Amino acid sequence: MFPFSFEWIWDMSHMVFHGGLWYALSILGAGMTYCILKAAYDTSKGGEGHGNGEHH
Amino acid sequence: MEKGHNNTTTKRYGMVIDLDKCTGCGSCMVACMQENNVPFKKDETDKIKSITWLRVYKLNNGKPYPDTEICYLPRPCQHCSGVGDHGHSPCVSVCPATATDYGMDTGIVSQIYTRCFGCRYCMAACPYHVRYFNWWDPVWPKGMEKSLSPNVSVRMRGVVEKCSFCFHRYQLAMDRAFFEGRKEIEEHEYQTACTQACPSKSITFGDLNNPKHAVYELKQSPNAFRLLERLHTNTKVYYVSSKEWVRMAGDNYLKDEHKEMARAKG
Amino acid sequence: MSASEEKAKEVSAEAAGHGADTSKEQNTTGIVFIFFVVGLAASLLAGWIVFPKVLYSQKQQPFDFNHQSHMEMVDNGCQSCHFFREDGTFSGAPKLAQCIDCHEYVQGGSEDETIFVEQYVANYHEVPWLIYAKQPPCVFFSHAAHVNGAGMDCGTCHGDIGNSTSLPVYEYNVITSYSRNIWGKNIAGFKKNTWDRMKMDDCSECHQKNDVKQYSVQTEKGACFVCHK
Amino acid sequence: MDSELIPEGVQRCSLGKFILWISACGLVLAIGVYAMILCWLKGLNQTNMNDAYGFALWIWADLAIIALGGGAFFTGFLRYIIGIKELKNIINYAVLIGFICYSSALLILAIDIGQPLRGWFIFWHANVHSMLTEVAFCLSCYFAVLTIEYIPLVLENRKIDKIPFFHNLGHNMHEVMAVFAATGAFLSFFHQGSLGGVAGVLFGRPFGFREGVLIWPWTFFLFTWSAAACGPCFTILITKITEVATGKKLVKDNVIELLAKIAGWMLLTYIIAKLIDTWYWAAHTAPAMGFTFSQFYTSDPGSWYGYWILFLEVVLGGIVPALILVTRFGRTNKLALWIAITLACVGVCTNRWVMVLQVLAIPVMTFDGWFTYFPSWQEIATTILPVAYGAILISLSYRYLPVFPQERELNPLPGQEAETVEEQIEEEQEEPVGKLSPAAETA
Repeated sequence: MFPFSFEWIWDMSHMVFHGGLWYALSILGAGMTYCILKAAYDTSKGGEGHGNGEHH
Repeated sequence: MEKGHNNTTTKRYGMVIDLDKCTGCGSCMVACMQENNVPFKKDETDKIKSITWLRVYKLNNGKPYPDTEICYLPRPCQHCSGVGDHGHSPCVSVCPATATDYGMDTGIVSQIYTRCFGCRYCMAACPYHVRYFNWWDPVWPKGMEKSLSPNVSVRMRGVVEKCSFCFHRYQLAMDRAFFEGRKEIEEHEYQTACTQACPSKSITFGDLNNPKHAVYELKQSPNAFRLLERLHTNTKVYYVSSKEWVRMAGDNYLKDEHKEMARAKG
Repeated sequence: MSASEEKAKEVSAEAAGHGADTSKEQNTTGIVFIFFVVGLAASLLAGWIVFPKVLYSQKQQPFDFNHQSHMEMVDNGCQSCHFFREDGTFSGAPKLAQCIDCHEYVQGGSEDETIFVEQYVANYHEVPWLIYAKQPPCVFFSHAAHVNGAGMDCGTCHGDIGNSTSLPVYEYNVITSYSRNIWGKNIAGFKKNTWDRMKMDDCSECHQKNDVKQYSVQTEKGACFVCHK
Repeated sequence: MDSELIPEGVQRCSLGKFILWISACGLVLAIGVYAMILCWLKGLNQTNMNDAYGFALWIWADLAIIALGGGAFFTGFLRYIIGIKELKNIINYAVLIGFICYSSALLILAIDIGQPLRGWFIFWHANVHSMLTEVAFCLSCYFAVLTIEYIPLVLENRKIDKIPFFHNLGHNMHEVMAVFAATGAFLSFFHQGSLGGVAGVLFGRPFGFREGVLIWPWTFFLFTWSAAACGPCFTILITKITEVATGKKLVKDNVIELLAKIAGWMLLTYIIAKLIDTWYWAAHTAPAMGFTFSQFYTSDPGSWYGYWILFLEVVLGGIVPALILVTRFGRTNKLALWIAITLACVGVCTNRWVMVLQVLAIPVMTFDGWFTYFPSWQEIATTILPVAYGAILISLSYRYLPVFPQERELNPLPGQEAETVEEQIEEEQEEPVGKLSPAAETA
């Protein structure tokens, strides 16, 4: 799973497989981090009101 | 894998089993279990759940008396090397945790019990049923645990195990070789337990690539065949039989092929 | 919204009006910072000191042993006592039969020797030494391959134990019961010297460096059956 | 008592009745959990698996529910990537069903392995060439995606939504949902495929083995395709069952019909591909290994395997539902739709059965016999466990969360009808904003 594990080799299959995996994981991680931080920011701004129609 | 071939010539350990000589006595099975700390249950009647690294099959030609013929076929792990000897055996590539491996230096398919987590995918992959699952924790009769071999690790419940061609014997033989200042071992220094136990000497073990080893000649016999060659498993266990029906039993053939092959193999 | 909540809101609005908002914010930042520092310190303490204490238990060797003084008296270095058998296997820690040659009676004045002679030699009991370098049962380690085959020094893996005057404390993992020398003294797994750790990665590191049996189809490194049994 | 938690403007059964129903499901669940604990504590000897039959009933269940759960990724793909707006009315439910299927599948995998404590080896010591590794990684990642897709729905519970942070969080997650859904579709493609690859790569098993491109056998693509085709059918089926159970119409017909139409065409194209695959395999792949097609189905005198299973999978479970679903009549006629979606689900489940269990039953060595297998009660109980768990999660979600955006409109409360109509008009204008619709975001 990580480059320092015994099974890791820098070959095509590892790069493709783990490339895809870490790509997906980082999107999920970054997306959720963004959502949580933005929600905290919005909340601290007291912005509860825009749920019912302010956005879009 | 070109990288690896640096300090030794590549060996391909394998067997040639002469089925004409095999009497089906089962000594090889016993020796194998003894040598490799293979666990057993109190009740071994349910064979489909018992572990037999080396299993002797009983084949018959399907003809009624008096034409009935019987043949016993010992089946250890076939140590498939796959197409082009690249080590792509049916089981090795499917293991999700790299618990089974193919060593290019010996041609032996390894199984690391402490790495295996028991998904049994390799068992599904193996057409020879050489892989066994430990459904129970091993229970040794009182006092027997003291007679277990320290050279083979004991397996716990929930992992897969199989024949290793008594690989620990290779390790021990190499130990002696290094101690005596050699880098290579002789044919007689590394022999599997089943080979040595066979009273009729029907099993021969050695390096299939080495012309000095007996198996090199034996495997080239016109009567030699391997199990399921058509699946391109490229096994390292050869069988020899003078009987055509036995040689035909090693593989599946379509009806018209059967006659043709029978002629060729007859 | 309840009355009290409304009131709270009013109060805070008032406070904001008086410019107290910034000070309050600084206050919170301070608390958060202190909380963070305390938490970090506690975590580090737990990870570096408490965790190893819980994970590893200690055992006493039967009695102490002075490698240095023995080394001075033997001709053949480590292999004088830790020798190879004729079949190439390694004998490991010496058995009583070897020690008896010199220690049938008390030689020096050390207390440990007295224990040895009186409790073990006299009754012909093998000494139940605790082996620091003992690998798990799934591991096959060939001393012959390393010492005779590759010409390595004992110290490469075992450190300078030959010059030690007493035995270190034997620690073992309470879950696996493996000796701590396998994982290494450093709880985070860092190592400075080749003899600090005896994990699979350490074997593999050296094998890769020296291109030893890199025959695995799966990993293109050492095949499993080089070191496993 | 729990009326505070129930979404506004909808009718739910009494709490007592609800608790009774949950308890009934809970009982089945408890038996399953007991069996599961037995397997963990005593080992897999609790099952009737053996050395010939290494994959048990629950592995079939695992593959089947993942295929059926495919509705989540495919509906998500259609909704967020292709941008079919109508599907927002069913996407919540599709996600919920997917969530249940995938969490169950992961649980089953955790029970299935011989050394559960070493389960993490599959990630840590991953062998990237193994299809099972791909399955494990994609399954876990996609489960994370489904959780992310399910969370906003939970946050829309009336009580939770009142907390500003959660309200904002739910809102923000909707905003970027398309990114999550795209990642999910990417992951799903691979793990549905790799599940197909599990049997397809076994070159020692002529019944399962398929040729293919690069490292992927044909079954890789067929599994993804069939999951995309039959997953939505399962979503419709569960929606229909929920409608019967609640006695309410929950999703408008045009939504169902649209999804059914897409599923129908997917199924039709899939079944054509499947027929080609079967023909090629029967005519070339298997004979090259010395096997005749008939041998796989008829050579065992004692077994119940026969041509019927192929007929059930391909004709009854494939061609028939595909033909029904691609016709307008089939989609609009209630009975025909019911039959079609049920058959499609049966078809895909049969396919998964064949690809894991029949593969193991068929002898490969000439002197081997067919292997038979009947699961133990522990296996059956753990296999049923996900059904009970699913029923409970669906019931809870339906009761407390606004799962069906059209429910209010389709089931106006008595006495509020006039009001609702007005609201409805308002809502229609506000449609992309509608608070009840979590799918309302980046239009």
